[in-house]
Amino acid sequence: MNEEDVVSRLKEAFGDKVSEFKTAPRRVFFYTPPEHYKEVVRFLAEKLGFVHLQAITATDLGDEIEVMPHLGRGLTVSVRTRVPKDKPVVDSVVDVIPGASVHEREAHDMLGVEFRGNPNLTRILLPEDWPKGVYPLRREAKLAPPKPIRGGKE
Amino acid sequence: MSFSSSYERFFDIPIGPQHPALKEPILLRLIVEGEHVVAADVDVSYTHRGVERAMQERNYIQNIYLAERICGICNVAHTLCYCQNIEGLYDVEIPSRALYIRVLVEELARIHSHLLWLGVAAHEIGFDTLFMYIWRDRERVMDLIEEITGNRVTSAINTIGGVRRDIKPETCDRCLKAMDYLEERIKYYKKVCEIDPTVIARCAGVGILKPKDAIRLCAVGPTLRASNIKNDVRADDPYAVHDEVPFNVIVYDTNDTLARVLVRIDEMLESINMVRYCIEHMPSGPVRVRLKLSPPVGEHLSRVEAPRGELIHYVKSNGTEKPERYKVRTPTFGNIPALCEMLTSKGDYVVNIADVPIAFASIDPCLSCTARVVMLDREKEKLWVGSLDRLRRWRGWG
Amino acid sequence: MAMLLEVFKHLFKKRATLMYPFGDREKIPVPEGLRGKISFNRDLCIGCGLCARFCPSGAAELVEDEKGKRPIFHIDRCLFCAQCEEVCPRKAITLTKTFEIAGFDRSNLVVK
Amino acid sequence: MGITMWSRLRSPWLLHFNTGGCNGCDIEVLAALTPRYDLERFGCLLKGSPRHADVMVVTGPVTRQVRDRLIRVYEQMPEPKFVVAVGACACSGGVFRGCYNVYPGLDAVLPVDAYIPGCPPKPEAIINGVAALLAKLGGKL
Repeated sequence: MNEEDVVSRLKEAFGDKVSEFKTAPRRVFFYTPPEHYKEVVRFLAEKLGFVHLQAITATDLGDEIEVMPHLGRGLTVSVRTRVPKDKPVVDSVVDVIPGASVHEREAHDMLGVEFRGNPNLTRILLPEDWPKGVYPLRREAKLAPPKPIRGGKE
Repeated sequence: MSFSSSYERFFDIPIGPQHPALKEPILLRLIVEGEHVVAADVDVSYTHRGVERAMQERNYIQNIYLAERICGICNVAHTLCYCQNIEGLYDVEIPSRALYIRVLVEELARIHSHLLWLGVAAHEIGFDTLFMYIWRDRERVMDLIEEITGNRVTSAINTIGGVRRDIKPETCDRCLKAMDYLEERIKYYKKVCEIDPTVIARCAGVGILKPKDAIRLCAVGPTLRASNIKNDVRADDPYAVHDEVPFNVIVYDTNDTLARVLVRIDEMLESINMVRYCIEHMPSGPVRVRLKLSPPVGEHLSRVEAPRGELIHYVKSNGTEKPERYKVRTPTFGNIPALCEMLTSKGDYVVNIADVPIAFASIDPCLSCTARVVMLDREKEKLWVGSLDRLRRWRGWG
Repeated sequence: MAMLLEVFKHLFKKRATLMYPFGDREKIPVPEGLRGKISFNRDLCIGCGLCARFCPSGAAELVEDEKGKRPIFHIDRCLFCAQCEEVCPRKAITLTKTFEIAGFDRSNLVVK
Repeated sequence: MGITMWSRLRSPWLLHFNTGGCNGCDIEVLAALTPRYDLERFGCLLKGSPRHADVMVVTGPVTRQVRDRLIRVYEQMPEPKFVVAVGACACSGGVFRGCYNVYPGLDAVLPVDAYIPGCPPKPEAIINGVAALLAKLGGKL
């Protein structure tokens, strides 16, 4: 299956629910609205065989947060969806791809994205005493290194 | 799920974060019933340093060295992936001599990493003689890397637009000589691992990961290939000159730790042949093109087969000299769910506490990579084992 | 067991250990192009500040002296990546082969 | 020099603590123990327990999570104890200086007796640093 096949299969199955197609050698990027996101991932995993989840990239775009899982082993298909920053909720794909759990927790920890349906969405990598509501990869986060606890220099 | 209510019969053994058997700060929590491990939980958040945020605050040149220090052992793979990624934004042709040097150094680093792992694995099963011999031979590779790049570990050879140092003809000769020596030694170690009763008793049948589970849990690298799944980024998604350099993807079908040992040994032999091929077929010409500091607006996803498996970097640029978003997914992270699976007894398959170190080491965990972004943590009463139970339910057993 | 023969054979081979730091100190193989301690030539420096701009760890710091701007190098922060050597337009910065640079006080670990 | 101190200097036992580094320094510390460099020539032993150790060899930048564990391990070591910071990250934070989860150097958390810069330092440099520390302690007495 090459890039064109993936694009045509997606267009055939979802019509105008998928858009913004962008292809490069062995890479496909496209957009789908958050309400169809899970459906599209399920189609990719179960019908087209993209069962391997490489990563979930979450990006702060200013007003919106972009959530983008990268699927596949040879060919990489990236499903892009955007959710508003004040209410960043998106469906979890953890029941389609069990390996997604930790990726979703990471995005939750770093950018505060809520994955509806992920049963274990807890803090995974920041310290336990990290202040609530501060997400290190959001643009507005003001972060400083910790203060020295003894008289080291600087 | 509350820990105390559901696991009353069980003991909880925490190992780490500072422990003689561990070289890195990690908290390994085992839920045991008698001698048998019934659930495992890994917390590696101790090495979270905030690399992704730091990458957004530095320019593209500084980020090469930051990417290099995500992981010291697979630093060549990280810089290679980073540089490919940024070059993808420029859409520029890299001189083929540079690509050959990249592959050469990458394969040398793979040999060094696998030898290191083999030594550590021998140490984990209590076979320190093998550990010492392997680490003695590993110094030959370290000398080569030092000679080519200027440092034993962090190579700093890849840069945006090519490589920073050319390789000298006399280094090539020494490299070929060292490859002959290493090939003989590695074949010897393969024989040892195949016939030595200590290795077989400790590795065969330990840490089983079935092919079905390996796919479902998104395992990568040698862990996946030891479960009889032919998958290698170098073959599936060739980068640099991997479409020209011939090599075989090694698979073994016994799914256990011994298979992972043998996969890595055979991969080293393949790497030796690739190094030889690179030296013999290296074209002449420049090794670097100069590029502007600020790449054009765009995004790019780059994949590299690091010694531990598939490595993914994603960049989004906004036309300034700093990236807008830089995302790294390291191979050990992909293997952690598979590790928890290996360490869980079920049915006839039993994991003893004594098997934990080697089963844990068999994925070649490199936590400094992993915890840069991630990990499983315990929050008060909520345990990862709880969600592992759920994972099991989704897969339809247990 | 499989290694017993190998172990005996090694009784009669050359030793693998380098006797550093005793005796054959000069024989330590330091390859050409090792990235060691920075050396800085003040006379060549024009104070452009490129080293400080590209230093990944902030080891090069720009300061003023009687002849104008110049960098000082904090060896305790240095990554020995040679990026400063690469960007320096006047070749004022070179990386030497010195690697024995342990110190007891951070304020001494500075190259001026 | 008392006999206790004499023996301590002839056989310092090391404790290796990785505070969250990139593994580069760790494999060099480990390489210093293997046949090529063989740190055990000096009577050095790598110990697992802090209660047996005289010298703590710290590699890596100190992260927020690991700080309390590091202090606790340090407090468990018997007096007199010495701390050696190996690598740029332990000396000053190195490339991670300014990251939100990283302390600016080991001496922001613990008193440090010797610094071995390098990223990572060669095993020879580590041996040199430990030997220099022991020589300094021997000279003081």
